[in-house]
Amino acid sequence: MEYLKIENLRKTFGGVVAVDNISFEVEQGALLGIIGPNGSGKTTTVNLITGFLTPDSGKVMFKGRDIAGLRASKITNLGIGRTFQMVKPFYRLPAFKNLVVPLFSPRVKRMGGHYGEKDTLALDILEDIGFERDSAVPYKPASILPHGYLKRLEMARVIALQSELIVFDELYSGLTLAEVASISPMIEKLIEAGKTIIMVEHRLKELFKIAHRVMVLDQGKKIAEGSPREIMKQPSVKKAYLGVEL
Amino acid sequence: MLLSVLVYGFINSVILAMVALGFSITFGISRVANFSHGGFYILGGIFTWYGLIKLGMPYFLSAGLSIIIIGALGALMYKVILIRLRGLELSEVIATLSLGIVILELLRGLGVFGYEFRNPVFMDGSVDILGVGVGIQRIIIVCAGALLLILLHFFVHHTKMGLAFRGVAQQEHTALSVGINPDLVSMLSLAMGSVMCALSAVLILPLGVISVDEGYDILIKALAVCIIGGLESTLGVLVAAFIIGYIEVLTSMYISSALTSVVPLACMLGILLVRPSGIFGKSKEIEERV
Amino acid sequence: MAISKILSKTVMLLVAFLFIASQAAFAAPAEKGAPIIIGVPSSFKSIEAAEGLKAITLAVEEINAKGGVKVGNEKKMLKIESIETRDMEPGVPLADALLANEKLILEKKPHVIIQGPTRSEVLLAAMDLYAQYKIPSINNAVASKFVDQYKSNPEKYRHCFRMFDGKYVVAGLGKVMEKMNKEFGFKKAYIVVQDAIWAVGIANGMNAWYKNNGWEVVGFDKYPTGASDFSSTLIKAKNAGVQVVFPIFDMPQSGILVQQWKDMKVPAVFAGFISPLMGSNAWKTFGEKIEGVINIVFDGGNLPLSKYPPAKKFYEAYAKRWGEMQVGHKPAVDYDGVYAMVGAIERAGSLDPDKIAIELEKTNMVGATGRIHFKDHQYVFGDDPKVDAISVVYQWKKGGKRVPIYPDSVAEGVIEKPASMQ
Amino acid sequence: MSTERRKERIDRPIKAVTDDIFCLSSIREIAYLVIPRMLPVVGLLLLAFLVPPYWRKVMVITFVMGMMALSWDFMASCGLTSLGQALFFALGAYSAGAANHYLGLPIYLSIPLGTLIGAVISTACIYPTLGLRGIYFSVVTLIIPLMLMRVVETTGIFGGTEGITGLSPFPGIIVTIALSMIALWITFFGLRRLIDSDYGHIFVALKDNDRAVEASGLSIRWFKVQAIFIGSGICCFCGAFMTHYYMSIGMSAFAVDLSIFPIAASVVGGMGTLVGPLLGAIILGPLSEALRAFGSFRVVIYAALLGTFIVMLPEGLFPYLARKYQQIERWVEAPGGISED
Repeated sequence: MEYLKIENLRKTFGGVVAVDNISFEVEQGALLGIIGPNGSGKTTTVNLITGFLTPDSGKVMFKGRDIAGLRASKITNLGIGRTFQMVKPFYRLPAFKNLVVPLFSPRVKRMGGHYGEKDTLALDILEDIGFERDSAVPYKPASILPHGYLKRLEMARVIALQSELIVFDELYSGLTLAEVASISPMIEKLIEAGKTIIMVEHRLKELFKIAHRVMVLDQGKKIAEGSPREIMKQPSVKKAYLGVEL
Repeated sequence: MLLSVLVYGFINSVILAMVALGFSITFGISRVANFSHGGFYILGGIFTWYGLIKLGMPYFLSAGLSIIIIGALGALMYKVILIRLRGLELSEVIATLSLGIVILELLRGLGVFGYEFRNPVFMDGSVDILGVGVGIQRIIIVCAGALLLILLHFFVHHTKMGLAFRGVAQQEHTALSVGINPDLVSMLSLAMGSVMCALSAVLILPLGVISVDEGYDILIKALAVCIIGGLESTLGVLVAAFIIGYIEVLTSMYISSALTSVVPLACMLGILLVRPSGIFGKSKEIEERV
Repeated sequence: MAISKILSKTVMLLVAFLFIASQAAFAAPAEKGAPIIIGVPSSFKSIEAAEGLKAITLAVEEINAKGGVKVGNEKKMLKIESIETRDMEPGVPLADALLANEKLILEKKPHVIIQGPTRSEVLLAAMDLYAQYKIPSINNAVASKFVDQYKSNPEKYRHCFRMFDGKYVVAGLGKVMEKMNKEFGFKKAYIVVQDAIWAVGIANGMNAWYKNNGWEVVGFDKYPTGASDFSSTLIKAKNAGVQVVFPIFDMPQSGILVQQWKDMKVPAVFAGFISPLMGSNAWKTFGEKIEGVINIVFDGGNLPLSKYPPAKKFYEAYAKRWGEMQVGHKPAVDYDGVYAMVGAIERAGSLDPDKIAIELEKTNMVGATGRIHFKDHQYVFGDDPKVDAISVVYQWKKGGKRVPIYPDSVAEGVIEKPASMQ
Repeated sequence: MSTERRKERIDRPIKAVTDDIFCLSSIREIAYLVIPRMLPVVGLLLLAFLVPPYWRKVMVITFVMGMMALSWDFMASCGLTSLGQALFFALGAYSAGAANHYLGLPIYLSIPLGTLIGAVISTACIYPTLGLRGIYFSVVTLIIPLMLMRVVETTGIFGGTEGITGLSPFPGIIVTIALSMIALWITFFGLRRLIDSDYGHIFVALKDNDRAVEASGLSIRWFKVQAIFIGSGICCFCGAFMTHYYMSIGMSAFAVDLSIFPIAASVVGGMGTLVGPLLGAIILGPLSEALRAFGSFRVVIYAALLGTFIVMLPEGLFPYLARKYQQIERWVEAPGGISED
């Protein structure tokens, strides 16, 4: 039984085919990178998998069950967590209270393993992810936190949810090199802990360092898949990215 | 019977479409939901009435002037009030709604009630269409409605101004970067919506009377049509107007005239349950920007 | 920036001022002494209520000009305190209209109330209020339920009186239908009414009347207040070959019904109640389109009846003071109401509400509407102004004349078929 | 640019580090904190019982409207900006009225039952529109009560246009005013506690970012249903209360005025603060009473006030006053000038 298997996924928006019959598989514990130029359907694919969009046709098999078309919250509770490209914190709540919301989810209740006050727990998670516990940062409203922290907050949410399959949607965008360098080890740590990860990314250099496999999308179609090394050599990838054949 | 349903349903639908068009155009371009629509509508009617009856102006002059005044009022409303609230949807709604109430209740307070507030029809008499007697005013409305739609289509698709309008409607920031002033376009869109509103008032009000309560009714009707059709889609408004228009006439003819206003609203709820964004609206459900 | 600061300060000041003003209103002085206060709580944004108030004012001015009201040994002047209840406007909660009534009662301390709320449901709720504060009142909402509510507890509601009842419309128009049946052989009718409690009540009464008298009622359509397209009714009426359309409307839009009637060339007589066609101005507004329409004036005094001088006298006095009357109900009965109330006060010799109520029940006087006397706290309407109060049915005829055709005691002409039927 | 002046705002020294921590060292400073919190409670208590009888009635209505405003503000801070609070009010009123009239339940049962049934029906009525957001939701909520009003009018259920009269009254004005005041304070403090609880944070999150709530494994539809149940329940209580207060129920319970008032109170007082709507209601209630003499112009003044506030002082009175109270403002020289926005 495959862990995650996507079959002939298709989604159109008023005549524009955003995702065109994409199929791929992800093994448990693997890190799949999805790359492609702007408008190639990466984020749509993520939305289709995580239930934020309903596919026109096709299947999303997760642990042998077709989850295509289920509500996003339901899919989240099945163990697929995601982050957003545009950060989506709860601006009016303090940073640590942002994590209280996922801690209310049925999944966390069912999984158990978390004891004690939600606040303490939230602070623990934030500390792990790089919020200095003794500073005022975790207590500040999310509206005044800098971008880097908000990205971490996104990550913290999927950690709080104890998701087993995590989909990062352009996690690295807008981050400095130093910030990327501090986040990458955390992703490796997640892999070590047995999580499966799908990363949609533009920053190829950083992605290729940690990805096991990479899939390339162009205009809604899958044009290549393979190990990072193979992908780098593919001429069609270069064409898709740079618009010239080399 | 069936023929009369056909004819009167058509007229009813055109009237609804004209009432709703002003609202939908403004919203489609500038995302401003002009809740003072009903107020403008009645104000347009009362200005025409005042010029015609009290000042003794010719009909077309008084009507033309009131349309211009209402258009200017729409622009002024943007310039003075809405420009401070851009992007705050709720505040825009509250501001325009309260302006509409101010206009309507002020008219009521100044004595706009009773039976004398009535614009005469353009042309008296009636003709037979498919064997059904129809007043000439209604036929004028249908013709004017069709003409208006054609002009509107031409304006939006074949003029520079229309291009700018579509640009702002699609992506305000991009439009800004290619030298379109979104504030100006928004202001013009409000003026245009208001002109449309006053125009429909001038055309339609001779069929009824100018009363303050009519103003609230018109707002509700316009909203219902726009919601069913999808707020920003002109085609949607047209289709929705025909759906509601015919449902109203059918209800009144075959079920009960008392239910004429309930059934369309119930339809609206039903449609929303199936298609939350209206028939032609872009999906407003939870989803990412593609 | 600076301007908005100043503006926001201005707003603050305004709020503060209004707040203080509102607080100052706590200490509304309750004037004691001289005049008898007549309370008029009504929704004056309905033209009937507004003209009713004018008629009340007229009566008060007449009485004051003659030196006022004799209460015991004292002559007292009359004073009107009106309050806008807004109850005719949609969007106004019942509670608000009641609060306005209560404010009038508590702050202006009226001795009596004339006209009262416009909407029937407000009157029904306000009756409790008038009973609680013991204020003799003669009200003018048309719904038939008044009598039921009064009878449910005559002791409690002993201060509440009412002028016109919708059932008299059925009685009056029934006679007119009978005439038309006899003269033209009409027996097919179509009922179309405004969806309001009083109108539907009258229509139901008329429906029963038709059934009992062997007429065929082809259709019964209710239109929500504010409707402005009546084509479906007219088409159905035309197809069924209806001879009489019976409308009951008091909304301004109902004038369109007649307009469409002409446009669609429906060969039927309009006989009923359409308020926009009531006044003398209607001919100016609608022109010849309304020729042949038969309309009922609820209170006979609102027409210048040449065969009943008091009505003509009132009509002309009103026209002199306020201009031509434009409505068919309220002014005349309100005018009579003031005189009935004043008579009761004079007979009672005091302002004690219980005594006034007892005397009011015994009222028997000549008024603009006919002879005013009460049964079940309700004016009695009949056929002869010398015996009871009357409603008058008239027909619009060529040249914009309103010719009374019923009751016979005041009729000045006969029913004619409209042009579309000839 | 030469030297210009700029306005400097400094927190009063009593406030330290965060919003919640203060350094108190004298009675004066304790009073500084306590008085503004005690003033409304004590003030209203005194006002309610000292004013002349007619104004007591006004107070009752003000309190009820205060609850309506609180409910609106709560729903608005969950991202559900309704333009139709009258719907909830009317459903509560009709439920209680029906329970009292048809089932003959006594007043102490009909009000709670009416509240509960009303809230359930309200939630069911709003459920189809939950897929809508922002203005779409507002527009539909504006229309639903008008539609139901017409349904009652045409079908004649629950007395149709006449309504139901002769419902059981409250024992007396003192009981009524006490009850309404207690209910108001319970609503106010209850909602405030709710919003500050972890559970309440989900409602805050709902407005800030509903997609992220979905991505947190919580169904936004389910939580919106809960928010509407709570919000409409409060309005239903108001409706049930007023029904018995006026001993009658009619179509006018759906009136638009009832939808506008809570919004006006919230806008004037300050949206999203809970204290604001309360303040707004306490100002607007008596004010609209004082304006009664203006007849139709009352509504004009009212709407104009609403519009003026939303444009000129969008934050509302309460945040404005709170800032004035908590901060020292002074003009300081700004060498080199400052740029005006």
